[in-house]
Amino acid sequence: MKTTQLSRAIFLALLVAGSAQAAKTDVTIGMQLEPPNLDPTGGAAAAIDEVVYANVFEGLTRFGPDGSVLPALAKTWEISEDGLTYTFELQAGVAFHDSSAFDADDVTFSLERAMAEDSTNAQKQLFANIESVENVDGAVVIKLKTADGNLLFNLAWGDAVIVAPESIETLATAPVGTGPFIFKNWVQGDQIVLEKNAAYWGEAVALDKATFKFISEPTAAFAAMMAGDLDAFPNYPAPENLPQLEADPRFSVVLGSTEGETILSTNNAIEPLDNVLVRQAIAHAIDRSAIIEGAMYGYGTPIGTHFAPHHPAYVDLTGKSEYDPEKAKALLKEAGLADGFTTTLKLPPPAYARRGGEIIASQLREVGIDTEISNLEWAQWLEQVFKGKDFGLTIVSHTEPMDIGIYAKPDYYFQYDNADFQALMESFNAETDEAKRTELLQQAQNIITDDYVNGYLFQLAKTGVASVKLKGLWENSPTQANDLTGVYWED
Amino acid sequence: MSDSLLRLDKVNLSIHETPILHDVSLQVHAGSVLGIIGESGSGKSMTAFSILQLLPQGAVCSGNIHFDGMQINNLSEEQLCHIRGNEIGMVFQEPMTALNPVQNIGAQVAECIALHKSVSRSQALTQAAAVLERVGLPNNEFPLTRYPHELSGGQRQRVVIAIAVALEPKLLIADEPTTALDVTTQAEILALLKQLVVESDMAMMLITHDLAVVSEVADNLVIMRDGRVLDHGPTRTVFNELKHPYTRALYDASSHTPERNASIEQVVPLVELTDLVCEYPMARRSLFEPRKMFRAVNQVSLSIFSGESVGLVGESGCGKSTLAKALLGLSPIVSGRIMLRGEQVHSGVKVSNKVRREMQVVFQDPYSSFNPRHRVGRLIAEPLHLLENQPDKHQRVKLIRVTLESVGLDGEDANKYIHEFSGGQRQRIAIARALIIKPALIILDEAVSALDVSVRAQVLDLLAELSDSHELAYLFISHDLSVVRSITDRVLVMKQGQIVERGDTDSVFISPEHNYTKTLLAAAPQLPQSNAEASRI
Amino acid sequence: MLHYIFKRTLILLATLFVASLVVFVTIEVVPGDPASYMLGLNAQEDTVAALRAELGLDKSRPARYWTWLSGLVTGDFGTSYTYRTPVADMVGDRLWVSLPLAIYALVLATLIAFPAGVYAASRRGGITDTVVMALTQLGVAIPNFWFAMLLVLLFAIKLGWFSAGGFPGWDAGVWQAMKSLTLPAIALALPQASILTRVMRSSLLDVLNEDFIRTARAKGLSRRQALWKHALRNAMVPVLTIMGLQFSFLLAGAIIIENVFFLPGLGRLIFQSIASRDLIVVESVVMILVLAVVLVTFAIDLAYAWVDPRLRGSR
Amino acid sequence: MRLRSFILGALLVLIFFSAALISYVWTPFDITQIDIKLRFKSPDFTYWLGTDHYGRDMLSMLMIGARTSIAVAIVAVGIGMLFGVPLGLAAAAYRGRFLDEAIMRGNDLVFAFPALLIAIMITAVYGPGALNAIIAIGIFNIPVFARLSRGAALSLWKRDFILAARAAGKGVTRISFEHILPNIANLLIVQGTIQFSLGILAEAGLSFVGLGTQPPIPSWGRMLADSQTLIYTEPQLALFPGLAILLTVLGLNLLGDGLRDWLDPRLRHER
Repeated sequence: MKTTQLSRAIFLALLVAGSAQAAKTDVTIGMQLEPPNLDPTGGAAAAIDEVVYANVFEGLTRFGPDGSVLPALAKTWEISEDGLTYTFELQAGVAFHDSSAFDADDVTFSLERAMAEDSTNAQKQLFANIESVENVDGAVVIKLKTADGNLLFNLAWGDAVIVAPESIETLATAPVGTGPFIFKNWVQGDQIVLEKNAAYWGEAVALDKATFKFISEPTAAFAAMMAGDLDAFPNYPAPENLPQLEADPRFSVVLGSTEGETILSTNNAIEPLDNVLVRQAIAHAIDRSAIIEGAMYGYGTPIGTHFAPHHPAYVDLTGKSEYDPEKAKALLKEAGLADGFTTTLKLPPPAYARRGGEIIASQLREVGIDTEISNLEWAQWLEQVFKGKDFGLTIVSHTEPMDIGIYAKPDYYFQYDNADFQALMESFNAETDEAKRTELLQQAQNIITDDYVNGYLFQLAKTGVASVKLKGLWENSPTQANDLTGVYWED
Repeated sequence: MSDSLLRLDKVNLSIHETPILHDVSLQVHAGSVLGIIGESGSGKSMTAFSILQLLPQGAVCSGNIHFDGMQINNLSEEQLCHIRGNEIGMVFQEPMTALNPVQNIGAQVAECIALHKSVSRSQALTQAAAVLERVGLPNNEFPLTRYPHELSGGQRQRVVIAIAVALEPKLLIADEPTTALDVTTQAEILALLKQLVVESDMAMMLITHDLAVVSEVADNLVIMRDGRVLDHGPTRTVFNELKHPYTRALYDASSHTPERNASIEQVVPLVELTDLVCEYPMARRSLFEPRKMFRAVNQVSLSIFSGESVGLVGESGCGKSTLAKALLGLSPIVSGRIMLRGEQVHSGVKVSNKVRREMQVVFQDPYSSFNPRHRVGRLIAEPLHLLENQPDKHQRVKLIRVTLESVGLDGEDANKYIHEFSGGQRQRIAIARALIIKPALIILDEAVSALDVSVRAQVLDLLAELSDSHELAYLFISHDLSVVRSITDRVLVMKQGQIVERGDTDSVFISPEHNYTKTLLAAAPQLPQSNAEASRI
Repeated sequence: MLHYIFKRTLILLATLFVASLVVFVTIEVVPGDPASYMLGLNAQEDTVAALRAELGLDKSRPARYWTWLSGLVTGDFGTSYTYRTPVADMVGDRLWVSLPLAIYALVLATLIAFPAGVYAASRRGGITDTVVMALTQLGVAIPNFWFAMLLVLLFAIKLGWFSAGGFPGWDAGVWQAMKSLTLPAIALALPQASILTRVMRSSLLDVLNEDFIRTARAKGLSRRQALWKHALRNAMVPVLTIMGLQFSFLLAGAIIIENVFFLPGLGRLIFQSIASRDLIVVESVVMILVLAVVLVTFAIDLAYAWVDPRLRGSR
Repeated sequence: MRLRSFILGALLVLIFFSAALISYVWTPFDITQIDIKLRFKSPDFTYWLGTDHYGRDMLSMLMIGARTSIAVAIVAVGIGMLFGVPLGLAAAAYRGRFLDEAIMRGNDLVFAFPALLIAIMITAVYGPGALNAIIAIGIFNIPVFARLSRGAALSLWKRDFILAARAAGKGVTRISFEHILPNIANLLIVQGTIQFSLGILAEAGLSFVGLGTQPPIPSWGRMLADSQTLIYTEPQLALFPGLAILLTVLGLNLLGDGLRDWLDPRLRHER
C-alpha cells in the first residue's frame, strides 16, 4: 500500500462522511431475502415486490398504506350496471423509463400476457375471470365472464403491473416500468440500487437514491443496524433484538400488521386428523401466548380463525380454542385415542416455523400427541407438503391478502372439503355490496373455526425498524412492498 | 608428550546421568595416525564428538582437552565453530545420509570454505572443485552440480572427506569411515586417507571395530571398552604383546576358524540351478521409452549337495541377494530351471510349500527380521505353517523348547519379546526359526556381518555344530571374505550377476585364477601374525 | 522432470472429469424442483410445466450433463434457473470474495506458523516451546465459527474497529475491502496456523536429528546457521503436504465463516442455490472449488520437485 | 510436561464421555419441557449453567448434546477405519500395481472435495440429520486412514520379517493382518483420536449451518447457531456450547499426543 494510495483512501472516506451532514436524500433499506429476479409478473417471490412494487412498476390500481385500493395508471373508471364491463381512463403524459410512451396498448399487452396459456405469472388465477381487454380509442375496456367484486383489488397486485413489449425481453434483470424510481444496478448477493425518475408523471418523490441491501442472518441484521450501515429494516427478522433497538435513541421500532396468518396446517384427509374431535383436541392443546412469547418474543396477535385481525370483517373467535390441556385429553379419549398418537410435523425454513414447531411439539406431547419433527428447505416443503400432501402437521404463514378463499379449494394442501363453505365463497365472490360481503366473510370465519380445519396461531407482526429521522414508511404491509414514494428525511 | 597435537586427559562424559566415558586419556601427534578400536557401545565415537564438543542435549563433559597447545573444551561456542571444519575435520560412518540431499555437492563443499575464509562465492566454488579432484572425484565425471542421490556410497564418502579436508585442518577424525562400504571401495578410501595424512602432514584419529583395518593404517593404537581405555601403544607392540586379556580375546575372535569336519557326499545334488536369469524394472527414463530392465542374475548355474557348506561372495549390487530370493521363490524368475533333489521345482510363478519346507533363510539385520509384536515362541514357530499336518498345541510347545535349546538358548525364552535379546541372541533365534521344520538347506544372507567380532565367532561355531548334527547344507552369502573362508567348503565368486570363479575354498583363496578374485583378495585387510603365543580356546 | 509434470497433469484432468460426473449425479437426484420453488404457493400445474420447459429442465439428464460439461470446458457454466443470469458472472464476482479471503487467511496462517514453528523447534523444551505448543493446542481445538462470533462481539460491536460483516465490494477501495475481510481471515487462519506450526516444528525436529546436520555442525556452522541453511529446506516437504491439504480445509471452512460474516462469497452462494434448488449453480460452484483444490495440489506437487531434487527423476 | 498434558487430556475426555453416558439415564432437568417463563436465567444453584432461549436447563442440553457429538464422531471414525485401513493395506500389498494406483486415485478424488462440501452435498440431497452427517464425515475419513495405513504398511513390507513370513509360505492377506496390522495399530489409534476431534468439529460445523442433527435432539453446533442472534443480549448462551466443543476437542488432541509418545518407542526415551 503506497502512502499516496493510503492518503487518497482516507481523504475519500472523509469526503463521504462529510456529505452525510447535508440533508440526506438517499436511503439504505435492509431486506432479508434477495429477489431471484426483478420481474413481478414472472415469479411469486415476495422479495421482488418488496423492491419494485410502486417504486419501479405501477398497475392500473394500487394498494394504499391501509390496504385500500387507490387509482394509479388508471385515473378514473366506470363499472357497467351488470358489473361485467369496466372502462378505465388512463393518466396522460406517462412514459416508461426507456422513454417509450405508455398507452392502452401496453395495458392490453400486459394483461393478455398474464392471462395467456403459456404465461408464467404466479397469480394467473387473478385474471381467470377476465373475458377480454381492448383499447377503445385510448381507454381500456375489460369485459368479465361473471360479475366479480375483486377486479380492482386483483389489478392492484404486483403481478398485474403494466409492462412494455419493447423492454419485455430483459425485464427480469433490467426492469423498465413507469414508477418514480429507475433501476440503476444490481450486485448479486449484496444490493440493488434505484434512482429518482426525473420524468415521473405523478407527484415528485423526496428521495434521489434508494439502496436495498440483502442480509439473511438475523445476527448480521442487528450488527448492520447498530453499525449504521442501514437506515431502515422494514421487516426486521429477529424479534429478540427489538427491545435493544427500541432502547437506542437513533432508532424507532414501528409495529404494524401483515396479511400473514400463521397456522398449524392439519392434513384433514389422513387418519386420525380427519376426525374433528382430534383437531379440536389439538386446538385446545396449543397455548398461543407461549408460542408468540417463545418464538416471536411477544410480537404477533393471536387469531382464532384464518383472517387478518386488522381487517374490518374480522371476528375474534380465539375463545373457541382457548388453551385447556385437560379438555384436549378428554376430547382425545372421546375420539378413542386415550393414549394419544404419533404424527409428522414438517417445518419450512422461516424462524416462526422452526421455533414455533419446537414449542408446539412440546405442548402436544403434554396431551399425548407425539410429533416427529423434520426441517425442510422451501423446495422440499413445496414438493412433499404442498404438492405431495405427504404430512400430518406443518406450520406456515399465508401472506397473500384476503386468502380465506383457499378453504374453498378441496385439493388445497390441507384438503378441507366442505360443500356449503364452497357455496358461501361463490356467493361472496359474486357479491359487490360491501355490507353483504362483510356478513358473508364473518359466516366463513365461523365455519372454518367450528370445523377446526387448522390450528389458528397468530398474525405475523410487521416489526419495522427505522432511523428516527426517516418518515413515510408503511406501518402495515397489506401487500409485500416497500413503497418509497412517500418516504423522506425529516430535519 | 611434548609435541602432541591433541591431548585428552581424564575426560569424563555422562548423558542424562548415564556415565559414557571414564578418565579417557590419549594423544595424537602431528603427521601420525592413532587407531581407536572397540566394539559397539565402547564410547569410541563419543570420544571423537567430545573433542569437537558436538554432544547431544543433556551431556556433561569434564577433564581437559588440549589441541594445538590450547585448551578447547571450555571455549565459547563461537570459538569452537571457528575450529570445527577449519582446524579439525570429521568424517562419519553412514555416507548415504551424511550429505544434505537437497543441495548439490559443489555448494556443500564450497560452504565450508566460504565459512572460514573470506572469499567470494565463485572463488569458493573453484577451490571446492580442486578439493574434489584431490579426493578422486574428477570434475568432468562428477560436476559440482551433481546431487548426493546421484552418487554411490564410496563417492559420497569422498565428498564428505573433501569437506573435512577442504581447509587443510591439522587433525582429521574419521569415525568408522569404511564400515558401510564394500571391500574394494574400503581399500580405496583407506588409501586416500593415508595419502592425505602424508601430503599435508595432518594428524588422523581413525575409529573402527575392525582390527585388520586399523593394523594396516594406524601408527598407534588405543583399545576401548565400556568407556575405558584398556590398552594403548604403538601398533606393532600392541599386536605382538597382546598384553591386555580383552585385546587378546579381540585378536582371537577376529582370526577364529570354527572346528568343522567337511563331510561331502557326492550323490544327487540337493539343489541345482541351470541358466537362471532374474530381472527387475528400472525407473522409467521417459514416458515413451519402454521400461529398461536391469538383469541382476545373468545365466547362473550352480549346485549344492546336502550337508555341504557353499559360500557366495561378491560386492553389494552383484546380485547375490537377488539369487537367494529367487531360490526362496520371493522374487520372480525370467528363465532357467531350479531342481530340488532331481525334481523340477520352479515352474515360473509360485513355489510350492513342499519346496519351501526344504529351504529356510536367515537375514542380516537382527533388528529387522522379527515382528516386535509377537513372542519368540510364535516367531520361531511360523515356518510350521508349511507342514501338511500341523503339530497339535502340546507337540508345538515341546518342539519350540527343543529347537531353542539346540541353538544355545533357554526353553523359557519362548514367552519373551524380541526386544529383550542382544544382536547375537537374535541371530540364534533366527537360526532356530530356520531349523524348526528341519530343512535341508539354510540360506544365510550376510547373517553375521552386523555382529560384533566376539559374538560373530560364537554364531559361526553354532552353525558349524548344527551342520554336522543336523545334516544341513548352507548357502553362505557375504561380502566378508575372511568369514566365508572360515566356514565354507566350496566358494563361488560373483560379479555383475555372473559367477566368475568357483572351487574349493582353500584353493580359491590361496591361488585365485580370475583377476577379479585377485583384486578382491588383495583389497581385504590382512590381520598381522602375532608372535604372542597363540592360545586356543 | 517433464515426465513428472506430464503424469501429474494427466491425473489432474482425470480427477476433474470423474469429479464432475460424481457432482452431477449426486446433485441431480436432489428432491424438489426449482420451477415450483420460483412460482411459489398457489401456482397452477401448467405454469410450473411452462417454466420447466423455459429453463430446459425437461431435457434428459445425459443431455443436460453434456451441455453443462462442454460449457465447463469453455467457461460458460449455463444460466442460473432462479437468477436467469449467466452462472459465470455470478460466480465471477463471488470468486472475488472467496478467493482473496482464502489467500489472505493462508498468508496470515503461514506468516504466523513459520516463525513460530522454527522458533519453537530451535528452542526445543524451552518455555517458548511449551507456550507455543499450548497455544497451538488451543488454536486447533477452537471451532472457528465460534471464534468468529467472539471476534465480532469484541472487535465489531464492543470496540467498533471493524464492521460486523458484509463486503463493500472492491470498487469501494482495496483498503475498505481488505478491512472487511480481516476478521473472517483471522477466524479462518487461526486453526490453520496452529496445525501448520505443529507440523513445521515436528518436521524440523526430525530433520535436525539427521546425519547431515551433524556434518554441517562439523563444518563449523552454528546451531542456528545449520537450521536455516540446511534443516529448513529439508523440512519443507511435509510442510508443503499439509499446506496443500489445508487449502481444501480453508475453502470448506470459508463456507461457514461467510455465513457468520454474511460475505457474498461462494460458500453462501452454495447455500442459497441449494435452498432454491438452483442445481446448475450448485454444480458449477462445487466444480470450481474442486478445480481450486486440485490445482493447489498440482502446484504443491511441482513445489515438491523444486524443493527436493530426488523427486525430479533421474537426469 | 508431556505426562501432565496426557493426564489433562484423559481427564477432559473422561468428563465429556461420562456426561454423555449419564445423559442416557439421568439429566438434571427434562429437556423436552419448554417453559418460556424460565428463559435466559443466569447460572444459579438450581440451573448450574442457566437456561436457554426456551427455558430449558443448559447443563442437561450440553450433556445430551455431548451424546450426539460424540456418537457422530465415533461412528464417523469407525467408518473411516473400517473401510480406509483395509484399502490402505491392500494398496500396500499390491504396491505399484493397478489396485494400488486405483485406490490412490480414489483417495485424491475424495480429497479434492473440501470436507464440508461433501457433507453439504449429502445432507442437501438426502436431507439434514445425524445419520447423513455421520456418512458425510465418515466418507472424508476413509482416505485419511487409507493413505496413513498405506504409507505405514509400505515401509513394513520392506522389513526382513515380512520376507521371512513369505518364505514361510504365508499369503499376502495373512501377512497383512497377522504382521502388518498389529505393527501399525499404534499409528491408527493416534490418528483415530485426531480424526475423532476433527469429527466433533465437523459435526458442530454442520449443525451450526443447520445440516447436522435436527431438533428436538440437541447438538452443540445448533445451540451455538441458536445463540447467535442473542449474542449481544445473552452472550452466555454462546459461551457454554463453544467451551464444551473446545474442551472436548482439546482433551482428545492431548490424549492423542500423549498416546503417540507413549506408544511410539522411538519417542519414549525423549521424555
